[in-house]
Amino acid sequence: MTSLEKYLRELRSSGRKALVPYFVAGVTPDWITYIEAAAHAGADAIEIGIPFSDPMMDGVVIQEAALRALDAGTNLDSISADLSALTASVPLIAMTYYNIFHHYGVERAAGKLQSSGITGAIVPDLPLEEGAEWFAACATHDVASILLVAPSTPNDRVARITSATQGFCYASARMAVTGRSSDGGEGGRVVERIRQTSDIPAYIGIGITSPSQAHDASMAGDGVIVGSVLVQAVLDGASASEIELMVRQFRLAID
Amino acid sequence: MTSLEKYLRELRSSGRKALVPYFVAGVTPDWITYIEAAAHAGADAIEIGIPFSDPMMDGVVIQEAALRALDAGTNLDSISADLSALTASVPLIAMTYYNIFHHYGVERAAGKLQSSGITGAIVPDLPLEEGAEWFAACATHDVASILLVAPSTPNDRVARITSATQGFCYASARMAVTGRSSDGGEGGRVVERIRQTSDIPAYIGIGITSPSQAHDASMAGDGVIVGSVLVQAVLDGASASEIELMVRQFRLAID
Amino acid sequence: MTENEFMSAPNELGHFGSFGGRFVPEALMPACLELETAFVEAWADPTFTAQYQRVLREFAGRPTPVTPLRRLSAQLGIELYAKREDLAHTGSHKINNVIGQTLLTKRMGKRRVIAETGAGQHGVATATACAQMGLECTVYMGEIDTERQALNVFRMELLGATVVPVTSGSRTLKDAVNEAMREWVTCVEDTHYCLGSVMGPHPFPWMVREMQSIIGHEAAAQLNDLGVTTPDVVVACVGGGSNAAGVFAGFANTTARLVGVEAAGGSAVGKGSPGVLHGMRSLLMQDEFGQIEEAYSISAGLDYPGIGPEHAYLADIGRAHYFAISDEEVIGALEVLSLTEGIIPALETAHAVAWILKEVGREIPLGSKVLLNLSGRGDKDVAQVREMLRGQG
Amino acid sequence: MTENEFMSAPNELGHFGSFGGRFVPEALMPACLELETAFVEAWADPTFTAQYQRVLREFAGRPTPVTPLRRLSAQLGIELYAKREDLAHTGSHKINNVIGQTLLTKRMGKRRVIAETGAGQHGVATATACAQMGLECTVYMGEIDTERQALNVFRMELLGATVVPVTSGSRTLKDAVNEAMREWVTCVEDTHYCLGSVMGPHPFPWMVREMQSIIGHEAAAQLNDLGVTTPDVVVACVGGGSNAAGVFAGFANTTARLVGVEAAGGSAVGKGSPGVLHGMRSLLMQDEFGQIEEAYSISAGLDYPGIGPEHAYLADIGRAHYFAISDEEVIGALEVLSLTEGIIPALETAHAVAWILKEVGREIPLGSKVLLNLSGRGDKDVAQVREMLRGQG
Ligand SMILES: Cc1ncc(COP(=O)(O)O)c(C=O)c1O
Ligand SMILES: Cc1ncc(COP(=O)(O)O)c(C=O)c1O
Repeated sequence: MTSLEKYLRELRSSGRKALVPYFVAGVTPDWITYIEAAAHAGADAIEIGIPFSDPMMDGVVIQEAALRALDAGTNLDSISADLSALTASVPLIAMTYYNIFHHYGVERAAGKLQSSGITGAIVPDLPLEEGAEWFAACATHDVASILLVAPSTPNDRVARITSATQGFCYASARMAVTGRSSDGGEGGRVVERIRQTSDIPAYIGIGITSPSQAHDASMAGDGVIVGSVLVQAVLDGASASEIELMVRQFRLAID
Repeated sequence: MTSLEKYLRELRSSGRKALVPYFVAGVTPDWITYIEAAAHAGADAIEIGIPFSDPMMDGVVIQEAALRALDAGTNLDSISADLSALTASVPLIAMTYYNIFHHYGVERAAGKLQSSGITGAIVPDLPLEEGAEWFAACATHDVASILLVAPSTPNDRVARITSATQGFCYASARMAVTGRSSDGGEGGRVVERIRQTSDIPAYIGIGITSPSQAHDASMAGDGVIVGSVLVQAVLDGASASEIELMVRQFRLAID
Repeated sequence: MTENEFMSAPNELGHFGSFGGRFVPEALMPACLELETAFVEAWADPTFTAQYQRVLREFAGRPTPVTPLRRLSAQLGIELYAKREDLAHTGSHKINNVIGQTLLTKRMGKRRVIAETGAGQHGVATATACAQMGLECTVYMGEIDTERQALNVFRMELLGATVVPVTSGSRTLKDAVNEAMREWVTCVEDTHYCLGSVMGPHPFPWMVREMQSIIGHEAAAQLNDLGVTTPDVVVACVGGGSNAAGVFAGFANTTARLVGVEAAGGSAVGKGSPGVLHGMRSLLMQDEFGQIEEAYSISAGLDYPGIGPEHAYLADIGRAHYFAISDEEVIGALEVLSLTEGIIPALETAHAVAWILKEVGREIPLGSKVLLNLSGRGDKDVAQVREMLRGQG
Repeated sequence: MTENEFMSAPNELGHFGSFGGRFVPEALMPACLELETAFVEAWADPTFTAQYQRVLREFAGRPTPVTPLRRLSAQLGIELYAKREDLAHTGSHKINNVIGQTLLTKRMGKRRVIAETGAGQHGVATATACAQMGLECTVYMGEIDTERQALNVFRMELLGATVVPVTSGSRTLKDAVNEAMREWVTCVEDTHYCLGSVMGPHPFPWMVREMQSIIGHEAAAQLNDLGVTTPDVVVACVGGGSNAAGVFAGFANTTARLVGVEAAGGSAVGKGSPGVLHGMRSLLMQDEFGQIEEAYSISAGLDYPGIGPEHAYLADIGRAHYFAISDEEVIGALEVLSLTEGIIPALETAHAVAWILKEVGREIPLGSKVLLNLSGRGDKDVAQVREMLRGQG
């Protein structure tokens, strides 16, 4: 069991719902301050988006942030360098598209994550069937490979995914890319189907944009992932303390 | 034998080469004065172009004149009316395209020519094969139907054309539409071929633009037809006396 | 080349009834006679017709299919089929005629071709065939049309043709024909005039019809394969009338009703009277003194004040019927065919479509089997249609 | 659908050697699996393949001919043949694939189709097939492309499609694919994503190749009829690689040399390295950190930074060879083919022509029998070429 999973299982045992905010690395020169702020506000783990030119699973908000980060010259090496200045001690999870790791070299990339203090990775365009190499590299470097289950995933696949995912299982709340949201989504039903196959912690994400949505999701799952709404605030020029306030509101809603 | 042919044969017998200037009817309000002027200057017959919208055998100069005449409302009736004011006594020959007569009604059209004092007609797009109706109407009204022979006409056709043409036979000096000219053309050879089949007077036309060309042509044929160069002068605003001067130069050249 | 009761050869003067003939300057008469002889010989020569058919197959994409227009049929309550000349190389039926005439040009030992064009379809087709066969090519095009259809001018130039803007008269198609005839006089020796429709002096109306009759003969066989022995109605648009003549030729001696659809602004049958122009006696739009009127149509290819003499004859004897469609009706028809069948027709063709849409339940009884000759594709017209729809909306 | 040694089916993961696969978000995985099953069943069902072939024949004008390019052959000293996809309905090979996929859409009981498009060729083809079959259609197109290709946008709209300008990223083809994938996630239930080339996640590269292989199979038989048992070289341009894959499929297990010609500015084989994009592992143009680079080519259809995975594999094992042609070489080739053969090719196709012109006597020995896949017609490009030639003076 990876360190991340151990940590998150203990968190669940303690009765605490996990809050996982998401930020795009490099979106501003001082993006690290958002990570610090979120940690301060009670985040249990933080997703760090590594920008990719073609973010197929992301909506306009995260696309825009990724573009800004890329324009600023962000890459795996620069992110690693930036992270060395991080003081908060919170589990970090990388989120990006497979080509970033593939091109960097999977072994080298997993090592880089580890040396940067990142203990988990979400690669939405890398399905179970194609992941063997990456999963092996992650295993070597104590990086949890976190897989997603979608509302459309049939039951037999859910079982295979939950038996392979590490850290937690990402329950996609809706058939959509990041950032879209109006209703509560189907996260609860996805979590139920995950639980029928495994006792891995199940976190709900995709389209959770308000504290009340987060509250509902936390009733169903073991944790919630909150991305676009924070990234939008960053794009709009929010200060680190404003971000801290936002994260704190989500914290309150799920406690 | 039509009156026109009788007249032209007598002219030839008298040893005089025929000069046949061409003008577009209606090109100016006082176009009749050009006819008078040409008659004064020694024209033996005058071709009167009845303007047609699509003058397939005419070059740019005569096209332009026809267009002006049409814009001014010229038609067979108006021409006839204008001609009633003519004082000069010179044979008149209509030159136009078949649709003008066809649409007017061939019988009615030939009658109109006759009543206008016109005794010959050249219809370049009406070949031997299609002319029966028109030729018959002309015969009724003592209008000579004048046919053309082209450099390309084969000998057997020349024979058929010369046996049908009345008044004179029009020897086309070149394979071209009216108005074009640089060399002397092939008029002489065409006349020779006409003479091998008939003793009808043979006049050379198409592209005769200078007195010296007219002189050469008159050496070969029994007469010359001069069109575009006069029409151009009219378009350029020449006065009747200027036209008279021009025609006189042609007269001198062929005498 | 079977002997038909209807649409057989004209008489030796090129007459279809009282229409047709050869009203050309004497200078062109030998060329017309030479052409007639050459055509008659070639058309009877299996080597020539095989070559013609081979080039059409290998180069031009024949046979073009007959497409059952199933969705539109269901909507209209008829059985509608389209003969797809839009799929022929260069985008319309024009190529059939042009390939026949350029092959004939080579057979006659001439090295050069001239042609007239309106919108440029026939010009592009001629330039295309000349490029393929290595013939020199000059195309006469009204100056106004060269401006309106600048891209087609460029297309012809890419294909190696010289495009000469005609500045006389109305500077459109009618004048381009005049000019091509004038020029032909000067170069008949080594140059063939490749006329673009079933018009002009004999043998053109007959020859072009024969060279287009492959449309009708193919369609008849293809309909038969689709279970339609004889269609009830055969419909084609009519400018000069070559696509109509071509498709009619396959059905002239059946019970099929033959319908030609003219543009209201170029309706020689509807508004014309007998007259002589461009070497033929036919129906023409003309004023009280026999001056030829300007045609006006939304579709450049129907923008002609006359009609081929054989059509005048077929109208006269009642074997074919001609109707006119106004510009306003055309755009809607183009939209309907595009939307329901995935085929954007040429504006010319859209006249025939419009007539069908309008006449189902009237001239076309419900349940009829109808063959539409889809004479060309609309790509050339899309910019124009866009402007017009913008103007409306 | 015979089993070939080369160009047989990929393995169950959709791998061609180390390329291909199915790199999609979990949400799309079931749709890809469903599509694979549906395709495998349909493709083995004679009723389906007969229907596919019937629509291609009746509606799209297949078979397209093979044209011997006699004049150019004589000039070059080779035997050159062209497979005429330019004569297919909508003007390129794109229709073959689209008809297969839209029929499959109906068979899967879906009512709607989405597609990406660059210049608009695949979009127009998709809109066309949807109109013909009565399917709803939405096309994603980079905002910049909607401006550059406004007429194609209008064409799609005439055909009833909704065109959505994509404003993300570089606002061109690559982003249109991203956006179509994003949208597909939200509507997989009732919507099929009709990908336009042999790219994307399994089964697309395989399925599209199969649906384009009719090109190669027809061509092989037609060449045989022309006395060419096996060509020495088969040449096609490569954007995603669908027309190349289609024609290669007919010759993969012969001695023919297979040549794909990329645009120098979109040369995934020449300048790319293995990577993962748009659901596939293939060769991609990317920077040192794996960010995908913008392609740039004079021809919108080759303006793609990747290549289909099967091509990456064929390059890898040396069964096919890929070369790049610069923008400058393309215009000249377009002019040569237009002038000598009367066929104005698409700018995409002109890359393949340019390679032939350049390599005769080098990569192509004199006397070789060469098959050019003439993937599309140049009408769509004529305005652009005109501007460029004017720019040159
Ligand atoms: C597509 C199409 N249809 C019809 C016509 C009209 O010609 P015709 O009446 O000779 O068939 C044209 C002429 O350009 C055309 O392009
Ligand atoms: C005519 C033509 N050829 C080639 C291509 C490139 O696509 P592919 O490589 O999939 O054949 C396109 C794409 O739009 C095209 O329009």
